[in-house]
Amino acid sequence: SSELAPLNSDTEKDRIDWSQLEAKFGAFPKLPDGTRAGAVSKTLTNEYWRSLGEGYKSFGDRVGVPVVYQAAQSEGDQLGQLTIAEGLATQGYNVLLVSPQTDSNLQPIMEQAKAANVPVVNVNDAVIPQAEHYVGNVQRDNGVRVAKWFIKNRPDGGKVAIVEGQAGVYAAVQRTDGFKTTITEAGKFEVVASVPGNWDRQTSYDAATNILQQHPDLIGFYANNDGMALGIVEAVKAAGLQDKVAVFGTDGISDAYASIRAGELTGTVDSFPVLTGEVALESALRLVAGQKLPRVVATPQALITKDNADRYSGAGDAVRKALLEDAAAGN
Amino acid sequence: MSVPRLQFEGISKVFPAVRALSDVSFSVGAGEIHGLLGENGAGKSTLLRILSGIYRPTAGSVLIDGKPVALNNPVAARAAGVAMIHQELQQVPQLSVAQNMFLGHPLTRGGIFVARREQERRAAEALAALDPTIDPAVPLGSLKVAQRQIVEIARALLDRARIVAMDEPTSSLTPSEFERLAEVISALARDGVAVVYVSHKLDEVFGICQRATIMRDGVVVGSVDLAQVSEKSVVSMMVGRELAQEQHRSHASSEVRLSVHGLASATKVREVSFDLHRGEVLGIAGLVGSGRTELLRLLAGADRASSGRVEIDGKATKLSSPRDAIAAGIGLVPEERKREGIVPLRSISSNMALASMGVFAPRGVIDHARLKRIAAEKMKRVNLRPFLLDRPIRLFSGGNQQKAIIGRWLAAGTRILLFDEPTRGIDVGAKAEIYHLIEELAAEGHSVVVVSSELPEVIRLADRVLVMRDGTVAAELDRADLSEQAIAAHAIPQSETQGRQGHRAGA
Amino acid sequence: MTDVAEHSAARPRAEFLHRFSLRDAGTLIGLIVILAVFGALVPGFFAERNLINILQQSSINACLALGMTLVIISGGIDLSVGPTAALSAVISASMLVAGVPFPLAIAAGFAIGLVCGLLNGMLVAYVGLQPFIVTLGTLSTYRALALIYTGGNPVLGLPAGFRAIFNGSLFGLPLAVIIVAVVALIAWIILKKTPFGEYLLAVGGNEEAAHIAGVPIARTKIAAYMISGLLAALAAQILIGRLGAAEPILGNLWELDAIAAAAIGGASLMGGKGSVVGTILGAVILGTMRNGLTLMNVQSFYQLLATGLIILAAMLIDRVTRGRG
Amino acid sequence: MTDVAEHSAARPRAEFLHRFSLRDAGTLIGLIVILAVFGALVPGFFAERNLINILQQSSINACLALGMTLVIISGGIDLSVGPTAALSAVISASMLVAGVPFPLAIAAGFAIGLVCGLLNGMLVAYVGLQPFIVTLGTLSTYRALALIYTGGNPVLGLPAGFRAIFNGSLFGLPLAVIIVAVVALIAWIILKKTPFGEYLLAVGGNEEAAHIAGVPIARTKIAAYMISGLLAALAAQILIGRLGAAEPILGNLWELDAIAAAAIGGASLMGGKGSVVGTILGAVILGTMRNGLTLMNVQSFYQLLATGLIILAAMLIDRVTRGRG
Ligand SMILES: Nc1ncnc2c1ncn2[C@@H]1O[C@H](COP(=O)(O)OP(=O)(O)OP(=O)(O)O)[C@@H](O)[C@H]1O
Ligand SMILES: Nc1ncnc2c1ncn2[C@@H]1O[C@H](COP(=O)(O)OP(=O)(O)OP(=O)(O)O)[C@@H](O)[C@H]1O
Ligand SMILES: [Mg+2]
Ligand SMILES: [Mg+2]
Repeated sequence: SSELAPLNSDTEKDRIDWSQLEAKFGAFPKLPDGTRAGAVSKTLTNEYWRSLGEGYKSFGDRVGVPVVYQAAQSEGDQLGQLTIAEGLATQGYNVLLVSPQTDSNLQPIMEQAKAANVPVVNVNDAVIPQAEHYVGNVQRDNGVRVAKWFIKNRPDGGKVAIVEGQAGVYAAVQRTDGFKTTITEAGKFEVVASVPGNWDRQTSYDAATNILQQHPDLIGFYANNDGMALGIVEAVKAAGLQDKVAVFGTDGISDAYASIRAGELTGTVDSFPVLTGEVALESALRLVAGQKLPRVVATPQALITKDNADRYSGAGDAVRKALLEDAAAGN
Repeated sequence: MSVPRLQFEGISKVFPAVRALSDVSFSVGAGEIHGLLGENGAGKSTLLRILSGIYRPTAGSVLIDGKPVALNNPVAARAAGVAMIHQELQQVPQLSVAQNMFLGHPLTRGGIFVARREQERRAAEALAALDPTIDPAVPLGSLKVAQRQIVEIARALLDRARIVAMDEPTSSLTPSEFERLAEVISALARDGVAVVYVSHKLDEVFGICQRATIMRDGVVVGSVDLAQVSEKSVVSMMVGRELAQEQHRSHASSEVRLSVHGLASATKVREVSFDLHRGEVLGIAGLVGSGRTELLRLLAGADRASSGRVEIDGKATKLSSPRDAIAAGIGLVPEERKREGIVPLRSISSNMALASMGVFAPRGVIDHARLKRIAAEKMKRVNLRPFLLDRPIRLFSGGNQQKAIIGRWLAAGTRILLFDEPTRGIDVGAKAEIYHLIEELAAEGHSVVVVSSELPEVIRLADRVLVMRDGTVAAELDRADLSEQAIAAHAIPQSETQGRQGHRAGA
Repeated sequence: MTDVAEHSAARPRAEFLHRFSLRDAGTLIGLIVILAVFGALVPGFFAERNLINILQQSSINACLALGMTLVIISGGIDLSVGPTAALSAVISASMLVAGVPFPLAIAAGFAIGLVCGLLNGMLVAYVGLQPFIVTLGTLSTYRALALIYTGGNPVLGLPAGFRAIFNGSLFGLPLAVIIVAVVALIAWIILKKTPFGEYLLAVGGNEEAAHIAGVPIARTKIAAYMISGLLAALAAQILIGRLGAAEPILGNLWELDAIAAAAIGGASLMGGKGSVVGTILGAVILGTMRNGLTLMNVQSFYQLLATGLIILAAMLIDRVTRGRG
Repeated sequence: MTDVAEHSAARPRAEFLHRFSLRDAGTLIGLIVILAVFGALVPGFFAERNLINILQQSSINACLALGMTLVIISGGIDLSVGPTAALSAVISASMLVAGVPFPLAIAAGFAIGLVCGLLNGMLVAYVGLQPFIVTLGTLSTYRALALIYTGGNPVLGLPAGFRAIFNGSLFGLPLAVIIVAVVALIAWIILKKTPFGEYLLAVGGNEEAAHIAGVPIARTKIAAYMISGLLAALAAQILIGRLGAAEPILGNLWELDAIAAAAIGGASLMGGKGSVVGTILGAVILGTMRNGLTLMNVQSFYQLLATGLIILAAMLIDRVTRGRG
């Protein structure tokens, strides 16, 4: 496996869109009796990862596979997560789904699992270079979609600012880069600030306050996640600029939806964690059944604004249907 | 005459605001035991700290065998053949006795490992002459203060130094321990070592030293041949005036203020009973470890009694914390001033006010004007010097720290004062002041308990003396029966005296 | 060695007062240097609006750091302030969302802070455990309780009326700043003017001596931790008022900022020493730095570098101002 | 007060040894209780494979905690171990990827650890700053340097030969465990048998006395921080060997686990006290707990709760074993 090229989930050619799974690989296959799946994610302190777990569980329930879902005690607890993953690896699960804290902290699991012939699926966010299977969205695309919104809806351009997640984390780097590159290439925009918010609401609030004070003519913020975006929204409100400054987040947590409906947050890029979880487990179990999937299964994303929020926030099946339509329409 | 072993030449030391030493010169010959005398703050320790490389002099030089030596740090001083016994015990409680004795220059095997056994053997050798019961392998923290001081002395003997400086080596030792030390010092002198001996106990100095240098306020007042001068003239050189020899006066009334019945602690104190009267000074004598300190701590509420009863003015009183004791009018002037007495970073006023905050903050906020006024009054009363009430207490001499602690209890309206070794490390002048203070307090109707290992002190102060032995009262001596012999006879455990143990007051 | 050294720095009366303000003056000089540097580099740095921003952004840390200062003076440390704040925040917030009247919900939040502090204090004072470890343990425990209580979700939709309490302005200053200023004044009075302040300094300065002098050691320590808990709860109320949501992960790493502010301000982690004025200046130094670096749009790695270096520089400036120790 | 208590607990020689092992015995009892509980609740907990897992998972924390123990004994603290490890890791790794021979790359990593420790030590020993604040400052500084050096990206593709060094097994035990065991043995010898060990205890126990006795205070402290830095670098090598990649954000929060292990093992943050055996047991307790809770499939919020409670419980057990202080 060391021959495998280091994975870049955003650019890997050997990929398939989630909407194509059934078309290309047929209906969900029959599994060996007693199949169990183990999953470990970053942290449960973030709704995103809890929703992912719900996706695992709902798909597991649907096909009768018990799923154990664990998470590290806090974001950034790298060795703790490895300990958990090693614990799962010794317990004889048929497949492991891992969402690592960093690109490398779960590397040993890949090797242990390979030795035990257990497939491992890297689900979202940080990317293990040696991963043979990855299910998740294109991180860069989060930023790109927001940039495109600005290009389309603010044709006159203007000043924008970015509030970044934890320094050095893959998702933060990619999202920031996607936004910055796309919007800068459009020509009329100026990224006047790109500062750390450390995934933290309070830090982001303070950063946004400072930026607004320096650039009262700012037209928008892009934040690497929704928690930070909601902090920024409060700062914008406190500065009395809610009609002038658009604020975007990432992830599509329920609070973000609520805020969008209330007309405060302008939008978020939802990466549909529940659905992602379902797709991830489906892919993982297809591997257990012996199917040869492409290395990357891309999961859906959509830019949510007040106009389309309802379309993407119904019951699971309705959202699935809407996203399948999107996929068919090539969005 | 040959070159003196040790010579101080024009030594001055200026601290940022204090001139501790000015132009100090004197010399000590090989084989001489040289006393260094002076009141608290005269500069004795500062001079010795220069000798041992802890401070550097502002001016002047130290000559050893006629050659100037650079004593830039303690290691250099050791290398130059100087060993020092410090006034404040400089020890690490976590390490063993032997490790402490060899600290900084351990014996090693192959230069890598500490040769523990060898260290312990050599330490035991050095200790043998002073106190063979001390086990070099036990952690130093488990020893009593007196034993720790002996370890400190033995450490200086290890070095086979050419100069041994002793800064109050006997402040916690008993007379018999001093005897053994005196023998050791004489042996050193016979081997040609120059000994500088600092002590506030003049009888010791007269007992072992040939010559003495007397300092006052950082200058040398004179060097004398001790065979030629009287104790009295030395004292007047030290204090710059004649000290009146005061006579004991009793102010004791018949009114019982404190009555102790069968008091015992879980560890040292067994079945202690006595009465203390209004205006009385009750002395408590006894050997080190006889339980005197612990008895006082029980009365002060610092430790809890396991059984027994205490009555104050006839009312049963619970003393389960120092607060209880203070409320009942009891205050303790503790034995280890630095550890149990002062809060070093805080001012004299704060240290004084600590036990009576309620008085100064009647409505929850400290009335600083009142605090200042009372501090000034009490500190004048105890004659604090220098009279700087806002200065951190750690910058004062031991005697003045002690006065501030006494002031603390005066401010708290304490009626029963417990003194544990009230003049340890305190010079003759300050000592006389403290004696005088104790008598005044008694005259005003305070009741005082004085625990002391210095028998002359007990005899000087006490209206009545309890002699403790093995945690209980072995004898009660009235003023008329007081003598050092009488006290010693009861203090020392003798199998034939056991029958007399029941002798108690207030039973 | 330190001891010897400190003696030599001490002088008679006039210099004594001098010496104390000298320590705070050192911190002030540090702040002025930092202000000057940013003022030179960032246009509009000295705008009134920005200066108010700095105060507002420093206010939460200052609030915590004041409690921390008292605990540090007593010879302890409180690592659990962040989780205490989180627990207080989510409980107040969920009561507010459930329609409980503001005063009651706020009082409940304060009570939580007090209880968290009480537990820390009792483990330190009665059981005799090391403060660092006790509060390391409760750091995890309180955080876990906040997470379990909320299931990890933020509590949203705080009533506007509640938010207005902490978001208002008075005389052009944000209410949060005024609240913290009042707290600082109270802390200053406590430390300088009340028996409790003397007790704190005595317990931290020499516990055994304080014991014999009748200072209620255990109660003093416990009170320090309870104040720290209470101020963490107050910080939490201010923050949720500002953000409009209470998160169980709120207050992550607050303890480090609070300790840094106290230490920059001259508190000694050995106990017995610390200054309210110094701590406030320390908190403002940290706040100024974050503000200035953001305005300069310094990239995040370099912000982190600057944070580290400025903590070190502040301590060095302080050292130099006071003379070599 | 504490001091008095400890005196009274001390006795003559036989008990001296006894007393020391008593403290470690307390920790051991804690470990045994935890093992017994998990053994009863988790089938297969005592499987050899799982026990080896526990040791392996504890090894990195144990390695750091040993250095931390020496620093704590000297009266300091080292919060910068995680970033030191990260800096060492990314520099070694980038050299390895660039084809530098293993011994050179590893030596470079160790050198980085030593330099980081040296800087901490000099700021503490020569400049006289408080250890907590110094290492809080360098915590940010070193992390920032690691991030800047790598641009925030992980260094991937470590040569298999290098990884084999740290990933092998000997006598059925992972090499990492054996390396740490050897380090522990060396640390034990240093502490118990060498002058340097005595100096550490003396400097932490009574700095002034140590100074007067001629103990080289500054050098002793600096050496402690350098050892801590070196062991952080060693932990980093073990980890990148295991992970096959080095990240600039590696080592996040390591300092808290290391301090917890040392404290559970009996180190006193006031200095002058600490035990190598205790620290190792402390690290294994923390490792066992994580392992057991995972195997029991306890949800992460409750794991956090358990972590906090077990730190507190370990300290309480210790307290009880030693008697009320
Ligand atoms: N480090 C220091 N800083 C400032 N002043 C000091 C320092 N050390 C000593 N002094 C002052 O120097 C003077 C001499 O003190 P020293 O300790 O030498 O006296 P001493 O004769 O040994 O007194 P004692 O009999 O109490 O031991 C005193 O006024 C003391 O306050
Ligand atoms: N509660 C205590 N805990 C620990 N040590 C104590 C306690 N009380 C007293 N000591 C120490 O025990 C030793 C003996 O004290 P104790 O009261 O038993 O005898 P003493 O007659 O006062 O002797 P000394 O002359 O040493 O004060 C002293 O060194 C004292 O410091
Ligand atoms: Mg002296
Ligand atoms: Mg005594």
